[in-house]
Amino acid sequence: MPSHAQPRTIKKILIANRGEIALRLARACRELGITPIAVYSDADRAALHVLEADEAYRLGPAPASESYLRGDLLLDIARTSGADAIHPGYGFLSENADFAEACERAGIKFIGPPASAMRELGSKTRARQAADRAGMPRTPGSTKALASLDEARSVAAQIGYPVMLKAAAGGGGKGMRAVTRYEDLKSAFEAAQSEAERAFGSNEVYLEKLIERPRHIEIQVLADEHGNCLYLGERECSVQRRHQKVIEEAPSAVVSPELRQRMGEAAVRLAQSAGYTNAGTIEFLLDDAGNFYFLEMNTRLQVEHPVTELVTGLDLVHLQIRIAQGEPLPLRQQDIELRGHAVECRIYAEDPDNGFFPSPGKITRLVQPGGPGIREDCGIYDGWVVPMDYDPMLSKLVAYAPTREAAIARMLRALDEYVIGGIRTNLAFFRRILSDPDFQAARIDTGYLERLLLQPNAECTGGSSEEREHIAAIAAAFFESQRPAAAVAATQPPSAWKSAARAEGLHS
Amino acid sequence: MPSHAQPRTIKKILIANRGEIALRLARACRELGITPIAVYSDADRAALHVLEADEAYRLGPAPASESYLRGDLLLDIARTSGADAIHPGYGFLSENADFAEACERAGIKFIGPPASAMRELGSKTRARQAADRAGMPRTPGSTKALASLDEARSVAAQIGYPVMLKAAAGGGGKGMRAVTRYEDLKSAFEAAQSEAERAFGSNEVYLEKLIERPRHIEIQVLADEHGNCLYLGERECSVQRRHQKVIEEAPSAVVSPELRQRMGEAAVRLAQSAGYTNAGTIEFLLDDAGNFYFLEMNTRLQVEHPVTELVTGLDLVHLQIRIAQGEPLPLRQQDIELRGHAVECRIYAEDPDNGFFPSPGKITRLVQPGGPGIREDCGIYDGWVVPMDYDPMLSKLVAYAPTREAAIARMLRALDEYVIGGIRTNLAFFRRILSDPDFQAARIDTGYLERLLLQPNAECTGGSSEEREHIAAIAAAFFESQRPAAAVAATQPPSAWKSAARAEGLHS
Amino acid sequence: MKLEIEIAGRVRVVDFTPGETTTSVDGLVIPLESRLLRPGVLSLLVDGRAWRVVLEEGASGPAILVAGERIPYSVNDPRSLKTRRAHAAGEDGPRSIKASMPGRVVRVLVKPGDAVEAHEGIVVIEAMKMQNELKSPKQGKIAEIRVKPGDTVAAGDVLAIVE
Amino acid sequence: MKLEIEIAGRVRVVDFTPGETTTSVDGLVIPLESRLLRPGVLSLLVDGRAWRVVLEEGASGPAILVAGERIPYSVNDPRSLKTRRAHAAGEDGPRSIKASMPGRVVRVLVKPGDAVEAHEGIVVIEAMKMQNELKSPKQGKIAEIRVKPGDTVAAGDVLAIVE
Repeated sequence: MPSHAQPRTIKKILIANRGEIALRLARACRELGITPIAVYSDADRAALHVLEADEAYRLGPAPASESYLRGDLLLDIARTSGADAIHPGYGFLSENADFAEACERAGIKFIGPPASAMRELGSKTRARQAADRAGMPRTPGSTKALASLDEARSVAAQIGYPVMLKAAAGGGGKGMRAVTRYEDLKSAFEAAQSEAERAFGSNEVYLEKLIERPRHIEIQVLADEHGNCLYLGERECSVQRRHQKVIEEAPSAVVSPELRQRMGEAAVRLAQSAGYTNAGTIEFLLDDAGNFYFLEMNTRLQVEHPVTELVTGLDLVHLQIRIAQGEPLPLRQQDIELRGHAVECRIYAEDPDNGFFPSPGKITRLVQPGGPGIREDCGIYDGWVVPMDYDPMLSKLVAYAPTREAAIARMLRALDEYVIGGIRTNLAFFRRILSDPDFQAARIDTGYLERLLLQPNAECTGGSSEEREHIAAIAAAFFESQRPAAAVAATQPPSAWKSAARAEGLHS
Repeated sequence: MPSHAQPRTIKKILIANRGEIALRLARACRELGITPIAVYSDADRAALHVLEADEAYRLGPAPASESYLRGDLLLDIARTSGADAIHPGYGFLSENADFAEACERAGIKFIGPPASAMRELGSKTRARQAADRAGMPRTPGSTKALASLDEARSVAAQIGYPVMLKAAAGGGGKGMRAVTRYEDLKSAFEAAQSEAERAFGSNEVYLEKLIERPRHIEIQVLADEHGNCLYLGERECSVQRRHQKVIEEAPSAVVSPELRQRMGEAAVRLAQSAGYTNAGTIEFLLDDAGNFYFLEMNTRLQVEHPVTELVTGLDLVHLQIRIAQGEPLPLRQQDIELRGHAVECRIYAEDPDNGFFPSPGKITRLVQPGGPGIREDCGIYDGWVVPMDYDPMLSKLVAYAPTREAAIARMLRALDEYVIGGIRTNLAFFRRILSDPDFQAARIDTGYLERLLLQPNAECTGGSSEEREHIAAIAAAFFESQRPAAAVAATQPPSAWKSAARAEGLHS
Repeated sequence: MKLEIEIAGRVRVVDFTPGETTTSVDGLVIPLESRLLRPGVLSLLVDGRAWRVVLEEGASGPAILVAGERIPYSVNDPRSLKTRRAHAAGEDGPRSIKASMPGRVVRVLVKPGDAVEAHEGIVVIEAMKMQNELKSPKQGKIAEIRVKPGDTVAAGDVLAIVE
Repeated sequence: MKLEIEIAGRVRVVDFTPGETTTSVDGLVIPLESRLLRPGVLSLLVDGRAWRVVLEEGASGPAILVAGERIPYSVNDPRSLKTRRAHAAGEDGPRSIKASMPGRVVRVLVKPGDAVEAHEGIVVIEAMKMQNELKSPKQGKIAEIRVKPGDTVAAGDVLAIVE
């Protein structure tokens, strides 16, 4: 890509995102002497990414379609505020090739791959064709949208059941259907098509062999505009619920240096074949025989990039910005060394005791962990009202230690310190996973978490359940005795006490 | 030391300290599945190290002499609570050989070196003799207490002025006097003796050649009870005020791999010659010709150990506990690799605008930094009343990045995020140092900071001074307009407004 | 002051007097040191063990956060306990359908007067890109619908009444 | 509402009305968006630039923490400004010696009735292992000593009066 490679100096970056990633990007800008510009919807005026920004501009009403997805407004703000570049973060417009193109047309550097590479690798079917050209193993199956049910049947017969139907434009588990036998294919094909149409505006689906109990392993790549491309080792993201990653780690407990090199070199080949630049991730499935299969490419920074940063000692966002400035990568492949182990938990506003239902609302208490080996990329603060309009991710808590065992112990320690009051979160759910012997032994695959959720919830928090209830009873008595009405009641005749207790304590 | 090397399992550790280090030690315990036991004086009942403890016991009244220095009470609590070991942290009883001995007599493992090694290396004069035996360079001068002024004069004549008088039992800059000419030696000798007597109960002083503009470079060592001893690279602690470290970093910008190896091997020889075990630090002066001179040994964990942890990827407290359990070191010297750069700022409750006077009191606001590469070992929280009875250190803020330049930029970013309200702190002072071109170019020595303080304070915070005052004026108007009295006043006749303004705002 | 604290269906009688160095739970005396750190955040030293507990008050009643667990409780008035229980157990009266979390109403599936089955969907609420169907707690007739699509609701808001 | 804010010896007239989208400083109109995050913590967007400011109130008067700097201010009543300044400049009346920080009194160096020089030490306070000698602001006579060794004092407490 020599045409892209003119050095340019970036002085101001508009961050076209919100929450923890917007703050993380702003921090990187400030560390590089670049002015970060924040944008916000009406629901986010008091969000942490706005409070920590240098400049901040309103986009529009709360719905993402009227704010964070409004490429036109973002470009207007970039122009009027004098931004040289836009960083899209993840989600929202980060994989929108039209937006990337509009940025370049406006003379504003889009910090990510060129639109052409995004189009080439963003469609799952086109990416499968690219994988074939790059000589990268992929799951058996079609590399084009299925034209008809008959074609689906013939591909399935060829590769053998069980198979997986997937939306070509897919993501987040939508438009996906596992099919174990011929008889179920028709209804699954139709359901997947209509779900894909609804979710992505395209009913293209394709079919691939279903890998049993696979691990999700992904390779981080970084490519500059001078033809250099590196792989930064793998991340294991097998702990998923409904195809959404819950815990990520680096390195994977089962990837050998030799396998890492093979997967890494395949990933680099794919990226280079499509003229890819900047940060990207190639996702693979790994079966229990150690075979890996290309799954898809994410043409942006990933949520879970911190675990790679901790084990490589690098800062991916710094490098993204330097690449976008036209600089050559300051490292060679042999400089990349993995040291230690990192685990990330995605802290969500959701209620694991109530079907993981989202729990927006006001954060009334916040005690955050710290100390050795703990990194938190966080988008919340005490008093912040988590809006109901966006993704429920509050924070990414990351633990780093010399070994996987120590990193898990450290994360459990940090989770014990963490208190989020006012809304429900999945903090206790992480304690459960991290205490599970299968997780601790790295006996995980993409179905692991759903299986764990079918088991009864064993003890995994500090002290016994009985002991905690005992303490809770004493604490409750303390707080109730502090209530003005109760305090009065204690010195009043019984009837008054009775009504005070009713008024104050009897929520049923 | 084969007699020490029986493996023992530690299940409960009494942490004989307070504040950030007590919390840091408790975190390590919890990560290793060990129960940490906290102790507290009456001033510390609500201190963070107590809130985060598993068990907590009262020691006594606020003064350290009646609480944290009461070895007898600590041993009582250790016995009744069933502790197998005591970790002394730094300060207080950490370098008290009698206490270490009392622990061992009580069958409670003291996590530190044996009392004999502590005695051998804790006295500065005896340590100088040990350095000679270990073939380690030291500053020219006496290796025994000076018996008389005449002896002082003769040693000074021999090594040449300028010279430094130091207390043999010294620490923290007490009992130290620089002498540049014969005529001043008498009064300096007497002053140093009487100051040493007052501070340490011993008037022993010795004399050494004063090294001009030295850097303070120290080597971290770790020794197990099986005769293995490693050096973990150096820390540079040249940024000092009144002989107290203010900023520490690892590695030093001026220590080459070859020099590191020479200093490290000398440090290991000294530790081994005294039968040293566990973590320790050998302090050196480094002159501008690259010669290093043994200064003293700290026979305990240091305040600044986190910078070494970040560049080596190790956890020193975990390793201390494993050594105390009789385990052999799990690493060899060739496994120790330094990666990246770490900088630590010691956040103090003190007022740089008022002679660095201590500023205890209630913390009314607290916004702590986070995100990539930031570690905070902290002993405070929003609402905590910092007691007036102890050391003013609130927190250690550490930034890690691939290069020194990036680590400094990251620290500046974190300092910008940090807000501590209610008490004065040295946060802004760090911004000044880290923005100084000499610091950024690593042109530092132990006199650097005192020289910087003589210069006028240039701009180093966000925006211009004028701009910040402008914003402060608007903010002040906002807050004043919110005051109930002022709000009323605004709608009242002038005379009422006048008196309201007097009552509310006119502090002069 | 004696208080009956009900947790997980079990009532404990706690005798707690602010400032005292002991408490008793179901008659058992326990050494206690309590320190309120700020409103709703309490440090307890119970028999040497240290606990930090947080009070949470919400639409679904008060709860204590302790050691990573959220433990809802209620304070019982001993004299009215039995009657309350008897009352709560009855399925006869009108029952309200409450929002289990804040969100936006996206669909109302019934109208006043409709006959509904137990567990039949009544209102669909959306928050953070997920939809939740709130169901009727019993068989009966919709007496009232209090929301319409587009409304924002808080946790605990009554959405409809079934009788 | 017009307020005169004095910062670093310079008075600025700020016209601030809560809820308005502009403010004016010394007559210059500026676009403004203000949001109080919690008591004493304010987010300001002034002409696109984002600032988080914190109000601090203490014995030595209010101050604003902004961008890592602590900026003390006072609110002036325009009509009394000149008189106040004239008064403050006067050295004639009795002057109090106040504790500059919390601490414990370790020594009192004078007694009532003693004649003292300007800058002569009056009381020694200790905090966090450091001692601070508080000095007389002027030449005069000790009218009153309000503390004794061992007393705990807060910042701003009057320790002695010199007249």
